[in-house]
Amino acid sequence: MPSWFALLIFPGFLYAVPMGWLMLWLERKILARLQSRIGPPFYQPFFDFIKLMTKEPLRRASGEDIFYLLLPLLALGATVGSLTLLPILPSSASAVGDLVLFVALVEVAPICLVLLGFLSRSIFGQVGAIREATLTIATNLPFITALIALAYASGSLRLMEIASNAPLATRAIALLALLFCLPIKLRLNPFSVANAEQEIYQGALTELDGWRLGLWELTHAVEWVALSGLIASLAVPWRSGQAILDAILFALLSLVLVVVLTVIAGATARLKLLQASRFYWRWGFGLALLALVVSLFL
Amino acid sequence: MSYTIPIGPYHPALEEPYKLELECEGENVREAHLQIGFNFRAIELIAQSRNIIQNIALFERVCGICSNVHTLTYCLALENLLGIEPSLRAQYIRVIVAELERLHSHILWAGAAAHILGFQTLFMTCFRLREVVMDLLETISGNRVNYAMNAIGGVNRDLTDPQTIRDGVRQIQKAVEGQLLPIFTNDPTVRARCAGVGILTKANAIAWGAVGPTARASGVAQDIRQAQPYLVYDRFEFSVPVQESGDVLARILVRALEMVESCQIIEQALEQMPSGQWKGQLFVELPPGEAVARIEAPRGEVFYYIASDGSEKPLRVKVRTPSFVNMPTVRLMLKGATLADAPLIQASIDPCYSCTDR
Amino acid sequence: MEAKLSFFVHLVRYARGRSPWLFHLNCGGCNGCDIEFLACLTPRYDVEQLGIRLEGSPRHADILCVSGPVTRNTQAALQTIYAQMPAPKVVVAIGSCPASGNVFADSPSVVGPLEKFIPVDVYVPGCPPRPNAILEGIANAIEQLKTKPVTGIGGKSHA
Amino acid sequence: MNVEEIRQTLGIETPPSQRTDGIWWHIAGLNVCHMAQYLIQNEARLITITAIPDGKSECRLIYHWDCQGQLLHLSTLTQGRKIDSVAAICPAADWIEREIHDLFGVIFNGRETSPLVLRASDPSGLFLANIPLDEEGKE
Repeated sequence: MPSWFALLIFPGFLYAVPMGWLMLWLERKILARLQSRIGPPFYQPFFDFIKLMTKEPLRRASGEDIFYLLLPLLALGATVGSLTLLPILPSSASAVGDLVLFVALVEVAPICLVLLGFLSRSIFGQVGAIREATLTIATNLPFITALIALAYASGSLRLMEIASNAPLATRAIALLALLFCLPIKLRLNPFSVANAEQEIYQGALTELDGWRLGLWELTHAVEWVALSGLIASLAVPWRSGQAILDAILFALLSLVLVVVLTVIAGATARLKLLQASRFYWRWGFGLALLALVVSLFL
Repeated sequence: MSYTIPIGPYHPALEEPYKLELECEGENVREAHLQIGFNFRAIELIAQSRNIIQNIALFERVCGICSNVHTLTYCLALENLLGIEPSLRAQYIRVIVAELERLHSHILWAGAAAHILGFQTLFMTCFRLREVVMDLLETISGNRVNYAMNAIGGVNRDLTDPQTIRDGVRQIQKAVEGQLLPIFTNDPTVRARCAGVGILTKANAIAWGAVGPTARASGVAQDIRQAQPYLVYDRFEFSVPVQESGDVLARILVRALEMVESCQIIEQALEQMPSGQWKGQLFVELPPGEAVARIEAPRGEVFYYIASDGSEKPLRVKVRTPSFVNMPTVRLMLKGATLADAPLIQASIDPCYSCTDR
Repeated sequence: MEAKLSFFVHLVRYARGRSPWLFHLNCGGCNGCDIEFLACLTPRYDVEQLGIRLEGSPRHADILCVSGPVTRNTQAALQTIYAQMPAPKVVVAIGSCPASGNVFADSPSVVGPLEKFIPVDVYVPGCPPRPNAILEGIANAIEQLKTKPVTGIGGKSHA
Repeated sequence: MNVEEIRQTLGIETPPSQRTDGIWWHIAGLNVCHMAQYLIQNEARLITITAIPDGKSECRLIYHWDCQGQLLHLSTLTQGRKIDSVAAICPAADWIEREIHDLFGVIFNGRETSPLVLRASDPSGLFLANIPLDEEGKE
């Protein structure tokens, strides 16, 4: 399958953007149902985006706007790029699908967010940026260790080969460790520390308005697709060989993950920065290390 | 890295304008400065230019959460000055409304605390429960927020439907014991955020004259309802929950246990309530002199002082609200806390800035 | 071209009506209105089903909900926050205080009413208004939001 | 708490008046620091201080104490609108004195009173009839 197809159609923009919106909606809807409310209609994130893009933002110091445009676009592009590496369809895996590249691309969005926070010159933006940076470091230790365990166990850095070859024990433990990392990477409870509204407003996003915020919301939607997609695509070794069937399986599995993450988020309070970091160093890293040990000795 | 972070006057964790300036070292708070006065409406000054009946409506609006305790204390102070006592039925109705208001205030506070903890589901649970109390108060008074129940020497409305109140209170007690208490005490993330955070020592609580749940969570067993019973509080059996640890969790527990006690007081009051006269009397002028009254409001002791020169307008009304004395203790609690704890700690005393500023 | 443009304008107006984000500002009120406003978000009233969200930053908001009689100490913050909101924006005055000063009208530290400082689009009277009245006020505000000029992506004018 | 004991310790000559809402006592030249020290030693809690303008130039201050459930109201007059501060002895008085300074312009000897409910630029003494706040924003 040509790479433009992966980038633009599946699992790229044409799939990722509506899917991201669907996930954002699902998150809000499930939370609402948990709280015995009705919740927003399914087209909500789309209208939010349209509205934000057409607000009249306030004027900024000249030359600054280019960063507000470039950083979210960079984050968006990198995240969609990471999505195209996922081993969803058997045919797309041969050429690309490198684990190292995936990790590099998935980290672009948090770095852009940290930069946006510092760029805002607001104290809340900066504290949010510091928190985001701290948490990115805290969570990447288990994240990368778990991926190394998978790569070692399957003897390859290619995501497709990992997906099909990783032994069951390593796969289960490593994926659990990866799942642990998702709430922090998606800034969900109990680890929504970097965007803790009641402490520092929206963190790095506090000073963004109109399209500047809209672009970032879009990036965040695609982040959901990419990160849940990583686990969804690595969870099942089996591929039917028929592109549509595999894609549907992948999409459904991703949505299940959204449900799981949202239910956890709905049943917890927000932890503190130190508590969150400690959790990741102890449990997240412990689990990832276990996966590594299992992959080494089994 | 050292910096000063301003929380407020407008901030998502604050329902009302108020400013907390935190000098931080990294995520740790080194010193906190409090600034109030954003809600200052000079209510005591306006009260001097209105007659005593108009002032009931004015004092109802000192605070929109505990509106009833203000009119109640004001009327009690006027009754002290006039040397009259309301009928027994009126006193029971006042107790029931006051305790329902305590339930409302505590549930609301639990919701606000959950909101600050980022625990949206618990926030919604609390607010759903709050609607039950609001319905009961509406059944009694016809209003959701400013009940306008108190009159000089009585109440403005009779309580005609005790069974609805009884059913509602039982439902609330069940929910508090079955949902709120377990979540607040057992949820690991809530515990992690609240235990050992924002400690106010007993010595400090006494020195700064803290009142209400804030003092009781620091081991100061002080409740006006038992120390100097007003209305008919000496006729009920209830205990005053006290915790020793002085942290946020203790303040949560004290309030949660108080809710259960309030439910029981209401049940007893409904049981004992005699029939008879409940209406207030019309007084236009006050005798010259001065009087005070104090009651145990949801947040602690409310104190009113009234001086009169014999005209229809009071010479001076002094309103001392519980938040006014509890607020300065926030500074002590904040020292050494982390930035993330700050909103929770300031909320843990259940601050009311419209009360503090007046 | 004309038809495309009109479709775009319709879409934007529709999206605005479906996604109004609120910012709440207490200008020295007594909490009564503020808590009733908060009650609108909660299970019995649940404004989120209309796409409404309460935002922590005025920069993200479309509708400014003001309660309280505007005291001297909050007046400056009120004007700053109004200026921080990106257009199109509407203002809802919740309760009697921002409309008239209510019982605080003759206080020396109250400088209201609100319309002295910022334009008010919708008044919700009551002391405090019930949540359903507040909801009706917000619904009115949404209708006004829809009629404001439509601009293109990045705020360039189209109409 | 024994009224007679307070009377002897503080060296007061006038008798108190006992009413349902506590013991009321007006003492012309009360040594407030002495009073605060003594009452706090005896585990009394300062509820608040009420200020009432007395004539054109003075203020009457009533110190409301809770002595183990019993209310005690000790009032005294300022001298030249000045009185000793008790905030150093009784931290609870800190905000109370600041507020009285804002509203009645009473000066508390021995402490700084930064504005509490007014702004730093406002004149103190809002309650003293017709001291206008600045009119900015009123136009």
